[in-house]
Formats: sequence, structure tokens, C-alpha cells
Amino acid sequence: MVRVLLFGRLADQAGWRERRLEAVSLGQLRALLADEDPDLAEALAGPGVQVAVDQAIVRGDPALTGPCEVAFLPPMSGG
Amino acid sequence: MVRVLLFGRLADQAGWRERRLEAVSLGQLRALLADEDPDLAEALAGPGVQVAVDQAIVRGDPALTGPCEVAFLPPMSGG
Amino acid sequence: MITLTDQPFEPGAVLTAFCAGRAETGAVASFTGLARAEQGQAAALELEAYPGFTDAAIQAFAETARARFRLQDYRIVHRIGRIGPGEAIVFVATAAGHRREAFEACDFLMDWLKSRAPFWKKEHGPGGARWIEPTDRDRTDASRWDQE
Amino acid sequence: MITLTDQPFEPGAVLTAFCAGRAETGAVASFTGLARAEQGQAAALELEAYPGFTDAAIQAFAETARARFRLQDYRIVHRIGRIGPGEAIVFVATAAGHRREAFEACDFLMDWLKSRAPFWKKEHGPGGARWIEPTDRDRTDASRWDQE
Repeated sequence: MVRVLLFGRLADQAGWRERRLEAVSLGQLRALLADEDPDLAEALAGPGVQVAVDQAIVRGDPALTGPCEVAFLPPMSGG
Repeated sequence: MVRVLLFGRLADQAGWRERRLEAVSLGQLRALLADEDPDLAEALAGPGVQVAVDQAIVRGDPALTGPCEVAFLPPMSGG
Repeated sequence: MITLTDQPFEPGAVLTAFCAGRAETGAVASFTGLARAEQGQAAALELEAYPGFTDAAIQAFAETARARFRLQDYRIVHRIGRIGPGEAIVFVATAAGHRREAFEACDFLMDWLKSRAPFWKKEHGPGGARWIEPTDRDRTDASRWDQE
Repeated sequence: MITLTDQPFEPGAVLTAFCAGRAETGAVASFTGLARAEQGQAAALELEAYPGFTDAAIQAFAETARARFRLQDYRIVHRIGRIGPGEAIVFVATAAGHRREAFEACDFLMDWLKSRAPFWKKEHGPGGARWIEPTDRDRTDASRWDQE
């Protein structure tokens, strides 16, 4: 089970901030989201959007093993 | 009548901080003080000691007309 | 110590607590960032953090500041959620033996917090809400420290 | 506003009052100078001012800072008399639209206050009392601003 979190403009665009999905890799997670909402999936892959798995920034298409948290982070604005 | 003020180490050396004397110029005031306490007069003329008449820094031997305040200011240490 | 809070806080009270009992400190610099009304153009600011991730990132950065400027201590309070005009957004205090280190560390922390810390900022104004990106000046200020 | 006081004061309380109602300020920098115990080498500090002259000199300098850094406001509180370890000697706060100006003005005011303001400072320690002159570092810090 993957806990998916969206922040900033990504959450506004999706209309949700958190949900739970089943996926074994980040790529599969992106594909599931694209099936439902292609515009959102495009935004999640957009420039400056970083992905954190269990609060650590990742690149590429890591495997998601066991329960984990995947966060999509738009460009940070500072405080 | 001249109100004479000493600050910092000058007051410690003199043993007083404030007194009243009659003088018509700064030079005459220095001479009066030198009669009583030559070491103090030397310190008052020492390097870095500034003189303020009515709270404005002066140089040389200005006349002291009417009631006024003469302050001897050793090098300022900052706060 | 680092605190993220969704409640208004009083920077002066934080400074009082931070200064207490510092017989060997000498220098405490602080910075308070207040939400500007912008003559009514900014009705409110909304700040989003990623709990856990944002705190950890601030902590890691603050520890580099502590080492770089030989700080004795630091204190950071950052608001999240909706912030009204005139309310404190951020408070940073640094304690050091001498003022140069305290000032530079506070400045350094603020440049990073304002430009690179993991927050997402939305400005609510009369014409609606918009997400804000760091300004060029924020980037320039923060990059001053990279060159050294 | 400038205050010289022979009573202990709380910098946090001064900061609270200074930040109140600032819906268009954005940035408040502050500096608090605390008396160091120096591991018992400094039992107390004694600061002498020339009432009227010292305030006027600080005010004149603060107004140059206000113009130079486009400050909205400033607040300076300076202790005089006998000051124990850990007590606040000086508090300076500056308010500006943006943080660079607030920080630089606060730094500028402190450099001058620590090195050139009309105070006379005596340190009471275990070996007696001695009058203190500005340090080389104070002079260097203050002269940074002369070259610009």
C-alpha cells in the first residue's frame, strides 16, 4: 500500500492531497494516476517537480516495497 | 559659572565627576585645574581626550561666555 | 530548536526565552518576517509544509549553519497554514560569542529559509489566490553563500 | 526611539512592542548584546554615558542609518550603570520592507554603537576594575561601512 501525497499547486489541480493506492514501483504508480487523470500525471512529471519516497528525494523509477509514502513536491517557494 | 564634567578614567583619576568653577575661557579653566592638580590637567590634555562645551565638541581655546557646561571626554569605548 | 506551528506566535516571547540564562553568549541576532498587507493586495498568505520532511530539512540546514558560524545555539519558529497581514511568518534567532557570527548566521539561515526551504506558498488577494515561486532576489541572496 | 536606562530590561518585550501593528513592514532584524561572564573573569560591567550628549549622538547616527537603508523605523535601548553577567547591554531593532535592508542597518548600527558611541566602559573582575578601549575588531567592523 502506497500513501500518495500531493503538495502546493499539484494538490489544487488534483482536487485531493492524499490517497492510498497499490503499486510496486514509482512508474506503475504514475501509470495508475495517468489512467484516471492524464493532466495530473503530466503535471507530476513536469519541470521542477521532485519525488520523495519515505521523505527522501528519489530519481528515476525506484521500486516501492512494502508500505511506503510517495510525495510529489512542486518547486519549493521558501517560507 | 562653568559646570565642569569629567567622564570615565578622568573622573576616577580626579576623584570627582562634577564641579563648578569661574573661568572665561577653556585655557583659563585648564590653568585653574592645573594649579590644584597638575597630573589631572596633563591627563585632560592627553591624547584622545575631547572637550565639549554645552554638549558640542570644540577645539583650541574657546571663550566661555555666561553659564556653560564643559565636559572632558576620554576616548570613547562604545557600548 | 525548530518549531512549525499553525497558530500565531509572538516573536518577542520566543526571544525572551532564547536569551534567558545566557551568561556566556554575548551576541543574539534575530530576524522576524511579517506578512505584508501590500495595501490590501494580499489578504492572507497560506503556507504548506510537508510535516517531517520540512522540519528535517530545516534542521539539517541549521546544523550546517551552527558549524559554519560556530553558533552556541539557534531557534527557528515558522508559521504554516493561513497567515494574516502583520502576523509573524518566521522567527530566527542565533546565539554566538560575538556579533559578526550571530548576524551572519541569522542572515544565512533566512536567505535559505526564504528561497530554498520546503514550503509551498499561496497568496490570497482580491483577485483570487496564486502560488508563489521564489523571487530572483531570494535566489541571489541565497547564492551569495555558495561562492565562499 | 532611543532609550538609555540604568535598569535591567527585557529585549523580548521591546521586540514585541516594536513588531506590533506592522502590516506593511515585512522585515524586522534585531540584535541583543549580553554581558558575558567570561568564566568569572568579568563580575560586572559598568557603562557611563553623558546624558543628553550620548542620546543625541546615537539619534543622529540612527537617522543616517534610517536614510541610508530606507528604514521604516528603529528602536534602540542601551543600558548604563552596572550590568551583571547575562544581562542585556544593548538592543537594536530595525524595520524595513525587505530583509537585506533590515539586517544591514542593524549590523551598521551595532558596529557604530560598539566602537564609536559615546560610552565609557569599565570591567569589574576578580583582579579589580579596568577601563576598556574599543578592540581592533570593533574598529575594523565599523570601518567596513566607511569604504562604501
